[in-house]
Amino acid sequence: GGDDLVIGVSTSVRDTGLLDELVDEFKRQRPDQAATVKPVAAGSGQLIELALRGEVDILIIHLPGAEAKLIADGDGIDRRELMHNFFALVGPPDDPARAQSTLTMAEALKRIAATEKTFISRGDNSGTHLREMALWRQAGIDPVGESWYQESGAGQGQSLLVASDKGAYTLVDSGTFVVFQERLELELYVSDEEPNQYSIIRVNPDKHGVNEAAALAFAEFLTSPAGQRIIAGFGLEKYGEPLFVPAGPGSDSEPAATPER
Amino acid sequence: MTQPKMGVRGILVERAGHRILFVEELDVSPGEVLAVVGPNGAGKSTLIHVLALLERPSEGEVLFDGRPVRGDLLPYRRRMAVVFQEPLLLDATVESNVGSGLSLRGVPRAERAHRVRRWLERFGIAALARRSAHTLSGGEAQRVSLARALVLEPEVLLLDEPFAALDEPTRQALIDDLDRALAETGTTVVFVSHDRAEALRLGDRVAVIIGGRIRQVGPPSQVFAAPADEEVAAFLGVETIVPGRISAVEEGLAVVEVSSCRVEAASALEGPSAGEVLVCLRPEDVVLSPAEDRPAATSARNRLPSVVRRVVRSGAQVRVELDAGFPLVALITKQSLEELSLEAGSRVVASFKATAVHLIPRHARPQSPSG
Amino acid sequence: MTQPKMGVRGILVERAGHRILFVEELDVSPGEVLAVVGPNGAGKSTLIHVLALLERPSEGEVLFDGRPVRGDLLPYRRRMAVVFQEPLLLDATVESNVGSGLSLRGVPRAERAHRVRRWLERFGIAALARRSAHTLSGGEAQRVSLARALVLEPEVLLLDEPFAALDEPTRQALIDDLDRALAETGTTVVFVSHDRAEALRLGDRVAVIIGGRIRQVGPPSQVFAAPADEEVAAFLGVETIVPGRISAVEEGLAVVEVSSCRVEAASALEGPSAGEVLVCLRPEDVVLSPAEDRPAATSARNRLPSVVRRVVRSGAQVRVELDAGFPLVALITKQSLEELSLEAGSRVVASFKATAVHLIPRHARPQSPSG
Amino acid sequence: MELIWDGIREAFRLIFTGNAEVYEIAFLSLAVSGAATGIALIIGLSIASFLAFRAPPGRTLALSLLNSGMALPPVVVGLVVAVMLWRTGPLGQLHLLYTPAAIVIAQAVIATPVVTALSVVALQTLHPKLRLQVLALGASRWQAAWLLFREARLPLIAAAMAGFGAAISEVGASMMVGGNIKGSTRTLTTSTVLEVSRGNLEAAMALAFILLVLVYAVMLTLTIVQQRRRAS
Amino acid sequence: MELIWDGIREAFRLIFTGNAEVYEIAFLSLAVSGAATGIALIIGLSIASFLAFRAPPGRTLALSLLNSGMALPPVVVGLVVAVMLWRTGPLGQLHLLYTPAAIVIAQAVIATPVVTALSVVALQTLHPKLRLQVLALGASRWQAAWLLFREARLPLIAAAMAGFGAAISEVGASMMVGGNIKGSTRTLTTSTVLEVSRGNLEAAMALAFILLVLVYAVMLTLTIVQQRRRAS
Ligand SMILES: Nc1ncnc2c1ncn2[C@@H]1O[C@H](COP(=O)(O)OP(=O)(O)OP(=O)(O)O)[C@@H](O)[C@H]1O
Ligand SMILES: Nc1ncnc2c1ncn2[C@@H]1O[C@H](COP(=O)(O)OP(=O)(O)OP(=O)(O)O)[C@@H](O)[C@H]1O
Ligand SMILES: [Mg+2]
Ligand SMILES: [Mg+2]
Repeated sequence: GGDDLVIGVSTSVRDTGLLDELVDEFKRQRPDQAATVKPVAAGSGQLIELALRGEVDILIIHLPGAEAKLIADGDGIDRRELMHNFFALVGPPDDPARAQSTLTMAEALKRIAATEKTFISRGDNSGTHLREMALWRQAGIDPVGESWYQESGAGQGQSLLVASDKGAYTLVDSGTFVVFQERLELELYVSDEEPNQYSIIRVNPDKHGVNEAAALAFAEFLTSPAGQRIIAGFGLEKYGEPLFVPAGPGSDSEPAATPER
Repeated sequence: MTQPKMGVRGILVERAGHRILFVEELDVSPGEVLAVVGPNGAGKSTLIHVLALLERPSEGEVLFDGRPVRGDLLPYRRRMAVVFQEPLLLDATVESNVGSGLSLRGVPRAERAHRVRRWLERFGIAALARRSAHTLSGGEAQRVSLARALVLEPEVLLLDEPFAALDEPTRQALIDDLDRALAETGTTVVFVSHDRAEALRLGDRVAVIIGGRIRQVGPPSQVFAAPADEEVAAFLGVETIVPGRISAVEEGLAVVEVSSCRVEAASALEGPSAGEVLVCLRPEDVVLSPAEDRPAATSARNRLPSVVRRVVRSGAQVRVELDAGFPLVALITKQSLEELSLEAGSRVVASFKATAVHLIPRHARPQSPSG
Repeated sequence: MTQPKMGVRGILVERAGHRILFVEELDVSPGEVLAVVGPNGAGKSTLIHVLALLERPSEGEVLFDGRPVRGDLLPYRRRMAVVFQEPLLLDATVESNVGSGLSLRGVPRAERAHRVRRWLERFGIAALARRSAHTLSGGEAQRVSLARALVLEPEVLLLDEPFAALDEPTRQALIDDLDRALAETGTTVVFVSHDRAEALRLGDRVAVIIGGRIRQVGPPSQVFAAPADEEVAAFLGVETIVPGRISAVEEGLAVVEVSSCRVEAASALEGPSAGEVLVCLRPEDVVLSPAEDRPAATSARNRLPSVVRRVVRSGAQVRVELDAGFPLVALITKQSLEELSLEAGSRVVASFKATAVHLIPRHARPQSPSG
Repeated sequence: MELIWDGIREAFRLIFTGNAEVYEIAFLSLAVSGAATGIALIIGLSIASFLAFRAPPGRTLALSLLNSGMALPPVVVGLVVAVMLWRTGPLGQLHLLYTPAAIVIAQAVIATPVVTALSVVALQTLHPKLRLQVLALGASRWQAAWLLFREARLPLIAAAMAGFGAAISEVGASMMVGGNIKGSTRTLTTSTVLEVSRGNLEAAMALAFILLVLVYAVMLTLTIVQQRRRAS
Repeated sequence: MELIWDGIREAFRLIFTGNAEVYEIAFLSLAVSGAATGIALIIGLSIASFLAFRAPPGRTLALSLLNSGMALPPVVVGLVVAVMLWRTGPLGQLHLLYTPAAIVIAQAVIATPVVTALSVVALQTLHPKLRLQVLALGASRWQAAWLLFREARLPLIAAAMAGFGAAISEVGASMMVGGNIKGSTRTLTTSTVLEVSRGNLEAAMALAFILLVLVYAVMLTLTIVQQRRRAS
């Protein structure tokens, strides 16, 4: 494989700015790697494609189903959980579907469907989109094709802007919502019960010509207390709350904890 | 005199800080053909542009039918037609080029086709009708450009060297044709030409522009016979222009001393009747006869024994350069050349009438043009 | 004869399926000046393009110094200079336009500046040196175009109507100048002109192109005196061309019946010595005298009583259209006009020498050109 | 590499199976970019005529601004147009955001400087006296413009093609002001981007191929019109 | 609306506080797009000379392809170039992906059809006999090309500006083949997009403004060169 370390990163991680901080710190710690680190942000589906072709060395991704398949097929190895936040249902301030008073996501979605209030779906096979589909299934509704169900096919932030402009509901990860909140006329009504889990997967060096050593080093760094501490603190200063919850304790040299499922 | 069809008053055109045209006053009567002549860069094309209302002079105004041109220029422009020095044809067929002015005026298709055809035939380019204008030869393009203007049958026709690229038989035929057509239709014409013969042939009056100013305007014979100043004389091809001094004026004839010779001139000289002058003589006014000839009873008052310096064929004629005490040029026919069997060194007598001599006061200043 | 400097063999140029030039053979000797004349659209410019190696004919080849031109054309092109019919100047100053050919040849700056200046002065445009070429008047542009070619001092000079836009004094001066300069440097020249006088003045030989073919090549006097066919004759301005019939040949003189008249001709007629012919007569060869004049002892064998139909001034000369039983044109001077006091209806005697009459067999076919 | 071939194969499948959604998207792309180019041409030719023929003072300045306009990143145009069209923005009352009309506006903003800047040059390369000749023939102001446009059709059609190319190939602005909403504002480029981010690279290739085939049909037509009778 | 003013204010702050990262990004943008335009000019002028002067058979076809090339979506170009440069791609051994060189290649692919198509037209609008005149003056093939380029400098510089505009304003390809890697392949447009997706619209505006100021400096220079001595 090449000497570069190509890191495939989900766009939401890049968009928040967390990626830059992590990479900067990694470069500081490993000056030998500094010149070769190439973090590349892309849609989750695109990341999986790249991994399958051995075009990236390591992934930071939140796409549970595809992650499992990647590992099952032997293209990915060494999955480690990195951090998480939550999905949330957001909608217009007057809450025409009265989602506020529901307890679960599925229930809220049922109300939206019942009242036929506009719902913006990202429709891009991203983690958020996949989770949204799962929630619709839970609610027992197939919204695709309904006039109130619109697929924006855009990034997370863009979808929020669309929803805000149209006075629509949408599903969003809590981190992105925090970042965009002040531009939006949207309020958070229901939080998802399941976390939005980001994990690290290395591409299998036995199957693809990848930069194993560097990828391992980066994975180690991310799960190290130093890496975890950055995650824990990220966003505090700017938004008053952290955007992600690190998977590990974020202190000392303990290995990252395996989260309860 | 009827009211002038077109005119200019106090026109000044400047380019890059240079005055390239300055005309106090110039009028063209209805139906008149004004020939504009002058050396290269004199401002002739500029004058045409000003008259065509295509160039706004920095000072002065253009008159049309006696009134200053103001407001929308389109109605005026539609009463004129212009042939530019370069034939700027549109990237279309010959036919649609020639018809373009008509279709801009909304002339119906059928009439347009008819008129276009007539003028194409008149210019001998009917066979080129469907050809793309950009494939034409130089002369063919100029014919199209001419036809495009004439098909409009305008009140005023402005022509800038319209015949320069035409072959000689065509040019002659066209000039004949045009002369007749213009007289019939009463079109007012201003045309620029380098060809003095053309100007003489077509022009009712001739205007001489030199250095951006009109130096002289008048009937061709007058302008050619009595150039207003040295530059005009030189330009008009008065090839013998020698300095002299008026020594006496007898019976309306001035006696001028030129080098060692005496020349009698009937030229009406304004200003001081004695002093330094330029003696102008047109080569075709000089007649040559054998040196031994007895003086015949002719009206030629000046008879100067001369030596032939050089014989040059010039078209159908022969130019003989003589030394008559001063340089003198004569234009004679081939027959005369044969009969006199002239060659360099031959001795001849050069004679010319006193009326053929034109005197210009020395250091003459350009005059204001007289309309 | 020395080896020709340039020549063409079996040249065929086609455009859009039309044969626009077809020349079997044409040679130009070193130092010779070949004048090419012909009506508009005849193919003159095309011939220049072919000679300049700018247009590859679909058939035939161009010879340079006796050998066919093959391979890289650049070395050949660098030994020639071309003046196009339109002055295509580069968007730069006059100076750098005139110097462009030299700088392409890598002539050092100092020498270039010197030569450019000399030629600018020669063409009277030194004052325009720093002007942008696109602001020039028509004649100024043509001077620049000429200077740009002549500054190269080439072996072969190809000129396509180089003087059309020049004013007459300049043109005369330039032709004089050029004539001398070309003779001195031994430059081989092919030049196209509409002006018959120019062709006569400058050309060592004249080639007449009509309809894409060279109809006649020869010394000017021969070509003008004995046009090869009717079209050549008409183009060259032999204005009287009337059909006749040879009735007898006596003592080397052909007696031709034209309408009701008899005309004697000394023209050497090839082919059948009797039959239908065209009688050609140049207007300047016709002498007019008063009708009552007794026949003088002149060499004019033909004396035809005629009636004046029309009198037309044509430049410094006068064209008199006569009816002599058939239409006849005479060119006379202003003096003669005055002396004879001619006007429409006057009776005169038109006389011309038998040697001035040229006979062309009727329905003559174009001949192959003879180099 | 085989990705590209797979994409082309997929494109043919989509075209020939009559995939309604693809047809709809393709039609929207052409309609929107065509409209934007039309607007750009109207504005561009007016400004260009003024700048080229009137040669007003400050023309070079105006031209340099127009030329800079050719480098406007679509995403910036999208952002600015979105700001205008936001509900709280100055044009919010029109409720145009996330409609095809918004994309037309944004693409027109992108195409106009391209069309204008190239048209100015197109008209400037005409023989300077040709305008006088046309006026001398008796053309009114509009007739003169029309005749001169016809004379300059070669570079003017090139300008139009460049404008159309810029409009139909951009994605940032369409995304921003259109929102890539399925069945409404999804164009070939935005759905290509979507397919890329979904990881459906063959599908992305297929859409791109369909785009290029459509574009080629348009450009071929225009090129033939442009080059007609320029043969000799 | 105030977003735009805030953006401009932010731009001035970034410029005058000497934000090293911004300077670096701006420099990279100019360098990369300049290089891409240079490559496009070399290729474009060669092809254009051939098509315009030789008028080979099939010229209209070639031109229509070039014109279609003006409508290549950057993201598609990015995808294709990326496929070529992938580790497993035909040019993988060069290790160019996610380097500035890759962006140069992708932008050159974008700019070349623009420059070429417009240059063909630029050369076609020259007086057809001018080429003969130049050859008649004794110009070699290269000298002739140079002189004719100079004559056509007005539309050729416009072609170069359009190519540069297309290159520097595109984002899809830079993103795809450059990866928008901080300190390495981040350009003004990719970071603008990044700021937009981060919701930092003022910052995005500021970067866009800086881009436009730089572009304006380049375009003004080129426009002045282009329009010089065209005054009269
Ligand atoms: N921009 C300019 N700067 C300086 N002089 C200029 C400019 N444009 C034109 N001129 C000059 O104006 C003069 C008049 O030009 P014009 O075309 O009227 O001459 P002309 O009499 O028609 O000459 P020609 O017989 O050569 O056609 C010329 O000497 C020309 O060089
Ligand atoms: N594409 C074409 N299709 C048909 N005929 C053409 C084409 N291009 C040129 N011709 C014709 O070729 C002929 C020769 O042109 P050329 O320019 O050589 O004439 P010329 O003798 O120089 O005429 P002029 O005295 O008018 O300059 C012209 O009649 C012209 O119309
Ligand atoms: Mg002029
Ligand atoms: Mg010609």
